[in-house]
Amino acid sequence: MGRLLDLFSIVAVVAGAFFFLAGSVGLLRFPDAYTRLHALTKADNLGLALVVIGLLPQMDSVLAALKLVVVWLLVLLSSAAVSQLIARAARRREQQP
Amino acid sequence: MDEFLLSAAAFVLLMVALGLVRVARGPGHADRMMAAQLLGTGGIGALLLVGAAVREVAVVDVALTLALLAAFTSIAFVKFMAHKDRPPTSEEDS
Amino acid sequence: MTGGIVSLAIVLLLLALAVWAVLVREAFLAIAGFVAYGLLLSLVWVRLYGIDVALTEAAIGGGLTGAMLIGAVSRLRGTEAASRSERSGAGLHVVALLLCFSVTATLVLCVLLLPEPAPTLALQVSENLAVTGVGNPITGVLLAFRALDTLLEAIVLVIALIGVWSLAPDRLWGGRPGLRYHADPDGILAYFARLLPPLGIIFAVYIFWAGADHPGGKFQSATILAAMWMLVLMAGLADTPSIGHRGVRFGIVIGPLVFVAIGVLGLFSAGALLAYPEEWAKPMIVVVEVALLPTLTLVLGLLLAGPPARRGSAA
Amino acid sequence: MSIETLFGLGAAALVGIGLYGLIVLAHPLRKIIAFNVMGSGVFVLFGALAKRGAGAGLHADPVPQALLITAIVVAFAASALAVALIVRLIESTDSASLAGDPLDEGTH
Repeated sequence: MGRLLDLFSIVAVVAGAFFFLAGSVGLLRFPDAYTRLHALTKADNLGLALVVIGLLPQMDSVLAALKLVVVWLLVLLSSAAVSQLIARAARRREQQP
Repeated sequence: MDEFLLSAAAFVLLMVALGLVRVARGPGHADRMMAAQLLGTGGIGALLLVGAAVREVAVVDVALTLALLAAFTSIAFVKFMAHKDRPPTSEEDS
Repeated sequence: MTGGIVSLAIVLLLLALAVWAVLVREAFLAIAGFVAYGLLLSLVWVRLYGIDVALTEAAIGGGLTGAMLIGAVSRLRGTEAASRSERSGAGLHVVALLLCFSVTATLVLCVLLLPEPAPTLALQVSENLAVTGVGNPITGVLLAFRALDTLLEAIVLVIALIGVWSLAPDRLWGGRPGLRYHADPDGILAYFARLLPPLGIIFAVYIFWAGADHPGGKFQSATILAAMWMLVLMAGLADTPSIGHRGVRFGIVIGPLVFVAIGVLGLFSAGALLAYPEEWAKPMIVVVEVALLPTLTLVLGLLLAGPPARRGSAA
Repeated sequence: MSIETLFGLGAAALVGIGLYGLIVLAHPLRKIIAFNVMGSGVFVLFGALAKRGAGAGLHADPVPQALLITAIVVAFAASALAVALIVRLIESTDSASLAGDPLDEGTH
């Protein structure tokens, strides 16, 4: 059972790391602010989510696992709000002469 | 397992470092903000991975603090950008 | 082995960010680098087994300091360009480089020649910790073994706040600090500032309570509370109190006052300043911590808000 | 190399980088950032020493760690005071120059 859980962790964390890779590459290679924002939110939401899911079986108490999920929710929440504000700022910049 | 978690942490950190190149290149403040956001998320991810590897439960608390405060700092940054892009008269009444 | 690679990656990234924060052209970018630097520092503390320190760094180094610097950079009014022209000569650069190099070299020598075995107080702390009734050795040091440091720190914080306030022009004395932010018509910030603080407060209370036996405590808790307060202000949901407000001033001094009172009480009940009678150690530590919480929250928040900048409506 | 030595050496470099910025940078706000970098170098060195003092069932010596917590908070307070001074300097002289006494030069 422990083996299986470890395997699950490895798969999820590797997938999460892949999304961080995708996010960074997108941030570097995409042509404009909006597409870059799109790439970034993938790293934010999916990358961290998969890392958190992968780490869940490694936690030794339910409270710790719960806090782990809260970390992800907080990041998700602030990422959503901040992305909105960033996109707005980018747009305002565009509209200005 | 711990070895794997630590390598994953190192990898995520590396990706974050890559994202920092965007801070340097810009061009707009918006792009730099994005890199900072990525750094926050990646930093939290790396922290959780290291914490799980060294079996230190309280690291989750550090990650929670970071998540709360990173949100706060991001908003301060965004406020600053809005302040800079808008004509300066409308913001303050002092 | 892998642990070594992670540490090496952290150190290299840390150095790169430090160079960035010092050398980059624009102050805004330097601050962005410095915030990232603060985040990495909390990773350093985790690697060095200082979880309590990591918590403090995450809250202050990454959060409050960054927000404070950003607030300052928006008020530079083009002085940046002016001071860029104010270049120091090549001679100064060479001398500075030489000086810094020799300082670093001396420190490197010190690190390499540290005495073996390392001097430590870990044994004394863990032997005597049971007497204090707290389980977290750091809290034990902060509030029992080195309580004088903590008391003086609380007083230093209050003095720093008075220093900041005293920079106000005479006509604004007793006014409200900082700008008045108006509720964001976009609504997202306001929404965010309604959602986040309740979560933050719950977490701050948890961290405060956990501090007795696990990493955490009043400093970290107060920083989170101060940040949540500032978030509400930035969203325009509330206004900063004027610095003449009675309740605010009371909150600022309550911590040091209670601390001093309990310290003096120790003179009579336990025979030394800041000593606790044996049975009462834990409750007294809790009382001091509870009293320090509003002080630290108010002082940290108001330090961030800056000197009074507008006339208060009812000062 | 032990982790303490690694972080200790990194800390020594941080102190040097920060000190260089403190001397060379002209704008006072940049000096504050540099000063904080230098300070954090000292903190990390202190943390490495604390880690060396591990023993008695503790991962690190709690006394320097507790002092680090107070140090971080005090460093924030000092930076806040310095920032307030700079903002006041700019507001009253329209310049952030630290060269000479602005009152003597009669900028206002």
